[in-house]
Amino acid sequence: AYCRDRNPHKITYRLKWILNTSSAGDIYADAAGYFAQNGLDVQIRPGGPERDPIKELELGRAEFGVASADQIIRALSKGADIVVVYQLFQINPLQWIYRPDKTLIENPRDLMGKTIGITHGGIDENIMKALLAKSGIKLSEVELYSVRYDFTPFYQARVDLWPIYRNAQGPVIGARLEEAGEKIAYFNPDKHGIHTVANSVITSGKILRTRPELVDQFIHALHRGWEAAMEPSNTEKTIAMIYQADKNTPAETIKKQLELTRAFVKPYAQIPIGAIDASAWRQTEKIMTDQKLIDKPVGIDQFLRGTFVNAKKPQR
Amino acid sequence: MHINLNAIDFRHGKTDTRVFENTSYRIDGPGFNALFGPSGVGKTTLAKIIAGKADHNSRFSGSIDKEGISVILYTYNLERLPNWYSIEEHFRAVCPASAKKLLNELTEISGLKPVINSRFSRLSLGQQNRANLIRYLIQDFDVLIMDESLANVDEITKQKIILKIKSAFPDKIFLYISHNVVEVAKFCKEILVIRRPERLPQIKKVSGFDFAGEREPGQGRLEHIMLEIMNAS
Amino acid sequence: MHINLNAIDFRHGKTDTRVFENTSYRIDGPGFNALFGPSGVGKTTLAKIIAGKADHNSRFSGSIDKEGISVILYTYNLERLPNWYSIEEHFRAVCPASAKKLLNELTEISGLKPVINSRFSRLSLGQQNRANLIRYLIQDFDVLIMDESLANVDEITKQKIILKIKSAFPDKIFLYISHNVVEVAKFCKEILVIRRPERLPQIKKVSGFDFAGEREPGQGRLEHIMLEIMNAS
Amino acid sequence: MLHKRIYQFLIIYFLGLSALFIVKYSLELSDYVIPSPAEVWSAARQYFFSFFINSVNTLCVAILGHMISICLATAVAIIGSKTNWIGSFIKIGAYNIQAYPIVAVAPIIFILFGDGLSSRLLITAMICYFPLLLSFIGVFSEPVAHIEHFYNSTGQMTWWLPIKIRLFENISKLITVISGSATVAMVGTIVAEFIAADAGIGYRIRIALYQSDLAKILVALFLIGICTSLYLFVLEYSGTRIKKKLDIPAEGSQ
Amino acid sequence: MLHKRIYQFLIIYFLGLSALFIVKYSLELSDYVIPSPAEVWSAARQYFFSFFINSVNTLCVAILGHMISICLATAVAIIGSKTNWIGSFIKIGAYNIQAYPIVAVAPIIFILFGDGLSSRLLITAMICYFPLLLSFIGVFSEPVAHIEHFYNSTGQMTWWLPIKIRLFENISKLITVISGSATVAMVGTIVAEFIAADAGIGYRIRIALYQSDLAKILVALFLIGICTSLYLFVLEYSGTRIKKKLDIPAEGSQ
Ligand SMILES: Nc1ncnc2c1ncn2[C@@H]1O[C@H](COP(=O)(O)OP(=O)(O)OP(=O)(O)O)[C@@H](O)[C@H]1O
Ligand SMILES: Nc1ncnc2c1ncn2[C@@H]1O[C@H](COP(=O)(O)OP(=O)(O)OP(=O)(O)O)[C@@H](O)[C@H]1O
Ligand SMILES: [Mg+2]
Ligand SMILES: [Mg+2]
Repeated sequence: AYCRDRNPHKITYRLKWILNTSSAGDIYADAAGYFAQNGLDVQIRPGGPERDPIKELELGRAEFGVASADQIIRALSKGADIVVVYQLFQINPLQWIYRPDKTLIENPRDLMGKTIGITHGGIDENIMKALLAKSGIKLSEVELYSVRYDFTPFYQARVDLWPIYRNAQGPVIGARLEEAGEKIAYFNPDKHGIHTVANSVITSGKILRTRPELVDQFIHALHRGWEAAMEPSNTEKTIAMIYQADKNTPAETIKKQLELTRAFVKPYAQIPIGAIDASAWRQTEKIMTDQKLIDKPVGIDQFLRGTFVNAKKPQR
Repeated sequence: MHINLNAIDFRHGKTDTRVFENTSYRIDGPGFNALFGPSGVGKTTLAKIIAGKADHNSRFSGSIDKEGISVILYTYNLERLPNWYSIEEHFRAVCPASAKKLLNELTEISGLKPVINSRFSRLSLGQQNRANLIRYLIQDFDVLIMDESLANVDEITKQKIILKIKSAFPDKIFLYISHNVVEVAKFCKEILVIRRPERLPQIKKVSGFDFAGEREPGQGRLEHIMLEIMNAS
Repeated sequence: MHINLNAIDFRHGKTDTRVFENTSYRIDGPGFNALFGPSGVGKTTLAKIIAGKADHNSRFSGSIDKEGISVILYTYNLERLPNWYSIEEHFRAVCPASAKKLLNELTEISGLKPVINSRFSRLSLGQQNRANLIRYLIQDFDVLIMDESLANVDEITKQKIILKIKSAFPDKIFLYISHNVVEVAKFCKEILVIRRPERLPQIKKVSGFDFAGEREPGQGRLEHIMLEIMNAS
Repeated sequence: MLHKRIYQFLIIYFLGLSALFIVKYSLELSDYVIPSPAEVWSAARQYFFSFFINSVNTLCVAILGHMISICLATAVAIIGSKTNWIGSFIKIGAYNIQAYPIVAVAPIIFILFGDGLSSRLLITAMICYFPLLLSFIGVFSEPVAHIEHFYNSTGQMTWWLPIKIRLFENISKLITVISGSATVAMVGTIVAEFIAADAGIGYRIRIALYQSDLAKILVALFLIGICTSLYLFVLEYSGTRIKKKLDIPAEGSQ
Repeated sequence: MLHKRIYQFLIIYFLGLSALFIVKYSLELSDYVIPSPAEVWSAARQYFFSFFINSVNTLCVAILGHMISICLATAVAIIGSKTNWIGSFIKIGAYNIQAYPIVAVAPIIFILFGDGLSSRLLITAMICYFPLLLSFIGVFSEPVAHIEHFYNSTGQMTWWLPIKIRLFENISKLITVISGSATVAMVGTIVAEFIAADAGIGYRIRIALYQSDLAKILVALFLIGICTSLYLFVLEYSGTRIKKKLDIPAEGSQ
């Protein structure tokens, strides 16, 4: 364990993925000193598939973490003691990129006969399967293609649709294709009634019970960070902070990513950033139950403990 | 003190020819004895049988009784000393305290003094032979079998070494394997002439001159022994 | 046909002692000659110098002229034949067509016939020596240096082989390295006795009996040669 | 022999498993972090058969990849052991390519070879051949003076002969290395499947990993272990037979 | 020597790069499949320095991991080369663990060791030690009859002596293997960084891969190659020095 005995406010915040624009608010809160102002010494650490924030929480190596809804629900089904305290994306940024001049997709029925990239075992597989089921397309009527680290099969047009994170990878991959004069478009399952949740902030039930003030302070600072980062007038400042944390991405790209991120984090003026969309959580849970990823529903509502749970979402 | 070979039968692995067939022999009391016979007849094989080092795959029957003998060492001329020490360091590493003086004398007599600080791989063949033999001589043993251990050493040095061995170890058994009939006839007490399995007995005994440094054998005496050996083999 | 050593100076790598110092010698015409001298004196070293196989790290000066000689082979008793063939297959693999008959005779004389189908690692030491020597003899050469090549072979077989060599190769030069003074005196035409660098000349020549199978040397004659060799070395 | 191998593997596997459970219960970790024995057992019952089929599939590719690796390593080592410029160039080339992580060169491989069996085999071979190469270069670069002398002196040395001599001289080392590298072939195949394939046990592990399903991974590791032990045994057994056939003295270097 | 190594690496790298461009232009692949030379050049100019720092960081971890691997391999090989039950058990244990892909055991490693330097080193060592182990077991299992005979006969054989004898007898093979395995240490570190770290060139490759940026990967590969060549050279040079010091005859086995 870290030097928690010495300083109770020294905490670790484990991200789901590397530091990039998807954690704009986290970076902002840190760089702008919001954590420090709340008396917290937060260490933000990048994650990856092998470094699961939920496990880190349980092992006491982190106090807060970012995980995707499917990870969280799966962990809950196995008795992990975690609660959701903040939802980073209101709309799941997971989309499928395609070439509209070769593959025209206006509604899900157009997916029939297409080759669709999915990550076997990833949430995108479940989302796509749910969408196909919802649209009455049998699995045998599409070609599912197992996606791996590199995009070559899509580049070489052997696969028609390829899953990407719209806000993070979109501007990079898209730009690359557009540079070469290709037309691109994105297929968004959310538009077709599959509302799922992506990244959310979690902590352990034990921390919430024993140190609620810590959770408050942390979420408060984090929320300030996200609000500031999403504020259009702060764009330049935010970009600079992200670039400081992630020198691998040029500032212009970050700028594009930030705009897109804003559209996923705060799509509606009346819904606060970080609001927990309980219905999307339920739908995610249902998809996972239907596809036998979990034995039985976990009763997700009881684990949603954010400040803005169930904030009303406008009808689209 | 004796070694008794009883009805030894021996075939090497993968072969069907018997090297020994119902062979018996008794080596009695201490002394510098020779194993003699044409190349390929089975000297090395017999030596290994006596030392209990015969190949695992070989087929062996018969028995060996020993009395008053606990340690039998077998040394051969292809052995090497590891290269991490000089010869002197090697000697020191394997020399029991009681043999220090002996070691000194042996090094002196064998003419290894000038190269005592060299590594083994930098010695001439005969120097390698001698270095190897010496480290065996300073061990504790009752029987030492020397399989061509001095085959690559010049005759003058060889004689010095053999005489030293004979005087230093009057109560041990040596089995000296060599192809030099003069030398065998002159220095050995008993010569075990080994013959092809067709000829019985397979080991025939010839008494040697057993020269110990005092009285050089007369030419006639030596020739007689050599003739006997030749006839036997 | 001659080999001329001119003012040879030689030190092994990492050592400062000269093995040869301003040494000259001339080997003239064909014949079965010996390199003789106490162990460690430099026979192997000289042989390798003549064969052009001296160690890279050694320091060497002087020159060697040759006339009528193009191929010098050097063979020594530690050489091994690869284990993938039997001895016979090995012989066949390296035997030029013209040497087939010779090969047959050599195999016969050397007594290797019974083990001709064995692998090298299954031979006795003397058998290994002979197998190795034979494959050299069937090669094309002008000079063959045999460094203790027959050291582990019995005297009877050795004599047969040497006599065969002498009759089969009357116009080649052999340099035979051995520690057996009787043998050297009896079979060799010229004995190059090598001595420590302190003694000059470092190579002294003694004429041997050069026995070729016809007329056995008388005891006196042989002893005289042996005495000369002993005095020289 | 075989049952001994399997037996030893089982001991190791269950020791590891027990250690994991001890960690779980002493730190009071949830089933998500480390699955409970019951969950592992049920995963085993549920997936054993299909994972087994997958493992056998992987094993087949591994065997093929292993053969390719051996050929590749032999070829590169033979050239690389020559002391000329080309030899040292090839050696450095082989070494440098090895220093690149497969994940980094995988895109290039896919561009060049598509994503069928050939890419999978290539990745397997690339991972597996290097340990072999190292030993082979070590063996092939070291002259066996007492044997090679004859061929060098008499001008009968061919390009190939020193290789053959050194190979024979070190056959038991090489057999040890080759049979041991079976496990590398296995792991290479799994990695290849992990990156590239949609079949084989590596692919199943990847899915389990995305789903944080350690229970499935443990079942997969069990089957991988069994398959590896099996293949290892077959190779070691063949090695012993070959040594006998080639009449390699049991005692070692003669 | 050093400049020769670097020189050879450059040739190889630029040959590879040219091949890639030839594929690109002959198949008319667009810049997103294989980047254009201009793009690679601009990536090089932009990232060379920061990637260089990262590569040096990686190299340092690789060197540390390599040392650990050598120790680990030596220890396991010494035990594994003994012919008793424990020896064969340890050997099988080592082999079986090796058969598990790092990615599959990584979650367990992270559970047990957290994600500091220790996990990174452990993964590096696990990847790197096995090729060493194979050669070491090969060497340590094979008796050197002509040397060991004396110690066996006279009862002076200790547990350690045969190891020492076989080590000395095969020192040049072992040096070849150890210096060659430097590249495996490098790749092991990169893989460890790929899965675990937030520093080092492996981490940069992972990001580049995520962004599908082959140009950056090519720059990274260049720097990895340079670092590897450097380390390789240092090891080979030390190896030559050691051999000289130990007075290993150049001719080979005497
Ligand atoms: N490992 C083996 N496998 C099969 N046959 C063998 C083996 N070792 C030796 N032989 C054969 O056994 C016989 C006796 O061999 P041995 O080595 O005992 O002879 P030796 O009398 O010592 O001969 P030398 O004087 O040449 O050393 C020989 O004919 C030899 O070919
Ligand atoms: N590689 C070497 N490095 C250093 N010194 C060596 C080396 N080889 C031999 N010597 C030394 O050089 C001298 C001559 O050795 P050489 O092998 O020529 O002797 P030799 O006359 O053949 O002896 P032997 O009859 O014992 O074979 C010896 O004193 C020996 O110690
Ligand atoms: Mg013998
Ligand atoms: Mg010599």
